[in-house]
Amino acid sequence: NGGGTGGGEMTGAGGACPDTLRFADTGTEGMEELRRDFEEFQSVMAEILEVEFEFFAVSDRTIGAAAVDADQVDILLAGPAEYVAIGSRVDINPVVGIRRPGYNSNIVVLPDSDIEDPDDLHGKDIALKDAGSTSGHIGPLALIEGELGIDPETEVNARLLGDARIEAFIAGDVDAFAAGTSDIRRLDERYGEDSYRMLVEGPDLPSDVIMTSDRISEECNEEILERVLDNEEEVLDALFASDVKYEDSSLHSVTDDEYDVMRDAFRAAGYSLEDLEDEL
Amino acid sequence: MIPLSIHQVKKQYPDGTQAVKGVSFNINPGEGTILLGSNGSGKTTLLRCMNGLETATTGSIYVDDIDVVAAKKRKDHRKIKRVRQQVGMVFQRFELIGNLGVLQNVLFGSLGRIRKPWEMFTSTATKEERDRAMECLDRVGLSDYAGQRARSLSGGQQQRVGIARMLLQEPQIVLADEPIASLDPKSGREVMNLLWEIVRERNLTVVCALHQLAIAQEYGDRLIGMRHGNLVMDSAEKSVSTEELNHLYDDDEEEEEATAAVEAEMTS
Amino acid sequence: MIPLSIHQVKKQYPDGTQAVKGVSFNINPGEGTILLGSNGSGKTTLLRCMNGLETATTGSIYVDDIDVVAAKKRKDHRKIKRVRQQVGMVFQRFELIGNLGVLQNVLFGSLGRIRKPWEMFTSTATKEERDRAMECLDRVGLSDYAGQRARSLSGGQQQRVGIARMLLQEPQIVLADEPIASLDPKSGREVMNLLWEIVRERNLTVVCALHQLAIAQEYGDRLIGMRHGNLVMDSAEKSVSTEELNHLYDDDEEEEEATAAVEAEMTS
Amino acid sequence: MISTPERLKSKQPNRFQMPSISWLIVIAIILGFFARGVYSAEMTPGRIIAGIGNIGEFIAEAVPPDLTRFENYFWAIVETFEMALVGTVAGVILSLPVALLASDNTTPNQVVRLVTRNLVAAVRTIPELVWALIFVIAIGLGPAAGIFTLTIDTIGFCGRFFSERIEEIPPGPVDALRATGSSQFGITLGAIFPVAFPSMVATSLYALEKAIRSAVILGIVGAGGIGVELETAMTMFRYDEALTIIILIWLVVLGSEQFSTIVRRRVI
Amino acid sequence: MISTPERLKSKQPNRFQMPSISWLIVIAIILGFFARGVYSAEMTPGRIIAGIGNIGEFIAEAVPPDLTRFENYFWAIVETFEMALVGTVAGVILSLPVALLASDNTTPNQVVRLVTRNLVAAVRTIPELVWALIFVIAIGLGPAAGIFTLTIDTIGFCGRFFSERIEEIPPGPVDALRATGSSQFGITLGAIFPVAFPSMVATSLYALEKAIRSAVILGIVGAGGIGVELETAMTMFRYDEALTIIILIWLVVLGSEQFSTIVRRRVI
Ligand SMILES: Nc1ncnc2c1ncn2[C@@H]1O[C@H](COP(=O)(O)OP(=O)(O)OP(=O)(O)O)[C@@H](O)[C@H]1O
Ligand SMILES: Nc1ncnc2c1ncn2[C@@H]1O[C@H](COP(=O)(O)OP(=O)(O)OP(=O)(O)O)[C@@H](O)[C@H]1O
Ligand SMILES: [Mg+2]
Ligand SMILES: [Mg+2]
Repeated sequence: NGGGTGGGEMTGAGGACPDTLRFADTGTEGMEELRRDFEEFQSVMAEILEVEFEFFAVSDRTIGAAAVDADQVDILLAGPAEYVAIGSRVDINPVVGIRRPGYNSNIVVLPDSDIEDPDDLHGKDIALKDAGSTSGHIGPLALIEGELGIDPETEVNARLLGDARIEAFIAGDVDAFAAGTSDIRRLDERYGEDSYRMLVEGPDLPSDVIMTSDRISEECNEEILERVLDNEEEVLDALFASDVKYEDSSLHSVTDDEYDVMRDAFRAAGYSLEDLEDEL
Repeated sequence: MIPLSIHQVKKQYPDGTQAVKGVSFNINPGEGTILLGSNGSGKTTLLRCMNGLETATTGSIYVDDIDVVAAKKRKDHRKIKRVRQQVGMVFQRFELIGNLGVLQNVLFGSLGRIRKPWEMFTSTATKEERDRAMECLDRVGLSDYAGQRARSLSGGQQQRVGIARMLLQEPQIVLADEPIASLDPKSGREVMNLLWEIVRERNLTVVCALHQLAIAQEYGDRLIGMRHGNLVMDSAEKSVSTEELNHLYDDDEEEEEATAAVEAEMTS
Repeated sequence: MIPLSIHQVKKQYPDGTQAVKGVSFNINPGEGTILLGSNGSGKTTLLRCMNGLETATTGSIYVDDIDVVAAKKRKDHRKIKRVRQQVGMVFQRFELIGNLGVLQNVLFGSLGRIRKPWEMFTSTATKEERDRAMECLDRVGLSDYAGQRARSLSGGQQQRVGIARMLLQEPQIVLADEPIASLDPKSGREVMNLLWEIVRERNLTVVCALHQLAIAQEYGDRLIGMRHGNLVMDSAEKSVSTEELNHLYDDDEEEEEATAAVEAEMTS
Repeated sequence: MISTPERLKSKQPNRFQMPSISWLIVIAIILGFFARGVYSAEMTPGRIIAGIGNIGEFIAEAVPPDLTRFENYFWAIVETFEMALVGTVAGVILSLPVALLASDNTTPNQVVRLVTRNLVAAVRTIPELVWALIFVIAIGLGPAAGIFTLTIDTIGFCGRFFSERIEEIPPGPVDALRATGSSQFGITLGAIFPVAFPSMVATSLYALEKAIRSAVILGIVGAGGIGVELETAMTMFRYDEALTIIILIWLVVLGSEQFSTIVRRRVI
Repeated sequence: MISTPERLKSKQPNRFQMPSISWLIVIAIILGFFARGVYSAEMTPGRIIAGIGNIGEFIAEAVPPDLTRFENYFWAIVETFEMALVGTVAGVILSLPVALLASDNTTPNQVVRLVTRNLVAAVRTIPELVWALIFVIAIGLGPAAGIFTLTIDTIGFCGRFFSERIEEIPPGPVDALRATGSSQFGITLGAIFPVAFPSMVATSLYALEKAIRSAVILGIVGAGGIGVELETAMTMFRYDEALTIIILIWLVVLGSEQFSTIVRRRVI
């Protein structure tokens, strides 16, 4: 393997794909579950696609994009914000969407907070996750600007707190917390459902996506989509084994326009991806 | 005014070297004692045992009424400190703090005496202490070098800074390990005069390891000779002729063993 | 077989100390020369200038046909190395690598000679080199200590390891800085005998700084005296009496200035 | 003085000493790990050569640096520097006593030493993130939590390196002060710190640099700073902005190195 | 020998030396930053005391450690150790020549020194993430990229610390080997490395420890390892699992410290 063709002879998936597919999971939402548990996913994919399925669990989207760019990786699993971000610099094609029911961003406050109405958020501290996270950064900022009509850059104090966000919220160090689905789940598990009050519930976010590098042929993409959908149950079980967040998910064929809302969100959050595309 | 009494001291280094093999003697106040012996005969080791820098393996060393060996073994730091405050030492290899100033190095001599820790530094020592240190430096002829860094002095000059440091300590007992080895003949005599002057003046006890036989004979009130870790000569027991002195350095194994045996009998 | 010629050498240290103030002399092969002078008179500095460990501020020092001072200033490492290979040095403070073995320290003497770098270590040196090193150790009486760590030797023993190291180098010129200061009288004489023996045997040039006047007079083919960085006495120019020798250490400023002036005239 | 090789040969240390069984086992295990590590990397020269071409493109993207947000970055780095300075200074001060307790030659006893060492190791092992969380929980978001985290970090680092340096201090000067009957405090201030000082300065300034570089932690505790900016630039693929930030940090790092060099020059 | 205070007083160094204007300015600026940093922290004792109670809860969650996934963790740490070992060993080996080029007393010339130092500083400044990126671009995802990143990391760290230690080596032994006409290589192997060795061992083992602790980078490039496990446990608030991992890492750290101590004992 290494830099070069994209994987050797075309013997995979009934002759449509290279005999080796190099797959990376970019840690769709930080690192959600133990990487080791992706082994099942790896073997399922290898089996249904009839390829050598080389697998890397990568915990950083920058690295994932660079690896595709440098022809070190053929196929990638990422979240919606990452798909858009990576797509802005590298030529990739979306293949399979993984819809996660209830995957959205919310804004919550402490139960006894005097913030009663979204308008009260003016001038308040809001805890976010880390830069580029779908449900913990881009999603909420879009929510604040789009739904609430508040300028996230000037009218609220958005703080990227990374791993300290939940502790900081519970300790009352911030006024509100932009919590993704999994953050809500964590709040429930750790502090109980009474520990927060839902202020704004955001719309569902686009699907996670399995995408391929531009070097993978159209036929191969089609073959992958077909075979994965045919074995939906198996693939979903394997994904669920890797991460509970894939509970109750479903698979579907995905197109690029599904992510236009994400692009708007980036723009709303103050990151114009066109700049990047222009530069490239 | 403090007597020094050494009884059956042995010292074995961790690597097994028997550096001192059972040495006993008493030294009375005011008695300028000179320790002779060939290289490696155990002089430095014996001196270091006397103020507890090394722990003698067996035996006892009484300074005043404290047994240094026992105190070391019991880790009785208070007692050891008390002994050391009364015992000044000049080191064979000077052991200055090279990157500090000369006056600062001399001032360290009073470390055992001062009670207020900040008084240890050149810039914060009391006026009296600084003046005293300057006087000590002057006594060894180095007052011109007070502000220089110790490392930049010549070998002999460093040796003399070490002596000044000991002088500032104003000890009751002086252990000097080849204090004049690196000194020129005139300075060497001046330092010996100085040492013996304070011995007489304050009735101190001095043990001085030396290799210069002429100086030893001229100054020594008492000469003690070591060979291979044994005490083989003591002018307090039997006066020593120049010939015998020269004999001390002959490397004659059998004879030495014999002498050691006799000596062991004598002191036991 | 190599002559040594020093012309108007001055050395000022970065801190402004004028350690050598313009010294000139020539030494012929086979001439055992002894350098005298009080502490701080510049002996060590002058010796260190001769093999380029210090760069003389002005003047020239010819070893064979290479000017060390010029080579140092031009950073001509090849020439300096060539000089150093022919010049062996014994240091006042021994300068052993304390945590290495004694034999290893001696073996370092051949560093300038060996061409294959791995031959520098005790365990990988050639058999001949090891045997030679053992012989050198034996010549200074330390063959029993070959396997010990240098740090654990007594002062005088370390001094002798330094001498053995120089012996292994088999130099054409020997610079010895107080090589017998820490040695007992018998070893001191043995070392002096050894040095003079190789001087005669191989017709070497030796410059040896010393403080022992008796030894200086006994061994020195030529005596050179320094005071305050000036050459004030040279037995090649005018024979030296014992009285004059003792006079060398008198600290009489005016007189010294006068002598220096005369001296300057003489050598210029 | 003619060598008798047979006699010497028996004294010559062996070329190789067979390491003990336990050492052999340890070495074998480590080699095993190493081999498996190399194997896992699947490094082939071809792979490496093929890859190098790819890098150019990446670099082209970062150059020239984007200076539009320079002012923001500049103030962010000033802010970071301030917090890092406070955290590091506090950490260095706390590390001094910790290092003294943890060092072989200054600890009051071996139990204290062991406990301190293991605690320092534990402090290092607990990830920064955990410390940050602890401080956020305890005192809330903000610079204070960040500063405390950096302080703890510094203790883990400096505590170990100070201690290791202290253990390397040559025993001579320490003995010299000990011999004056000084308290441990006096010895520490007089002979331990001055000797270890250059190294401690370097270590401390490295700790400061480390704090600035790892200032992401300040972002996590809501104190802002340059770390967040860099991370954001990287995740958003703004390599040219990232380069600007890296250059800024590099300047700070160089400044701290320069400062280190100047301070050390004055004291080494 | 009666002191004349007036004469001495003029030679006594001043208590304080006024630092130069530029130093005063530098100090003032640094103090300013420090003050602003302290001010920004808004630390009040009340805040700190109030917070301490909160921590108990957090700790209670982590204790007792959850051992259910112990086996996974154990293999993850073995894997991490292997990769860290390879990366660190390579880094240490490369750091040796780098450090020699970067050190005042071993560099061939000042330009080389400056360039090397600044390069090493740059290597450190460029974040791990960027290095990982570069290696992923060049050779693809997987352990190799992680190992290279760790190697680079080690060079940034060891390059600096080795160099700083080399600059602290006392010049004596180095001069002694230089005087034999040895090549720079011989001097390095004979007098630089043996003296710096204990410190280098400690630094290298710290680098290994650092590599294991910061092994998150291995996760970033898809090589797995313990770093990912720890981060996952933390993000998932599984503090009891995190504690298990931390304890495992701690054991490795202690092991490496123990190893360091043993090796150093044998050579210091
Ligand atoms: N590195 C240095 N920096 C500054 N001054 C120095 C340095 N080395 C020596 N000196 C000074 O230069 C003068 C000559 O020193 P040198 O070591 O040459 O004397 P010496 O004749 O060898 O004395 P000794 O007999 O005591 O060894 C002394 O005054 C000394 O203080
Ligand atoms: N730290 C040590 N470890 C092991 N052996 C040592 C140590 N110090 C000294 N020795 C050995 O002990 C013996 C006596 O050494 P000591 O230093 O007491 O001799 P000395 O009489 O002072 O000699 P010198 O006149 O050369 O200074 C020597 O054989 C020496 O090698
Ligand atoms: Mg001795
Ligand atoms: Mg000298």
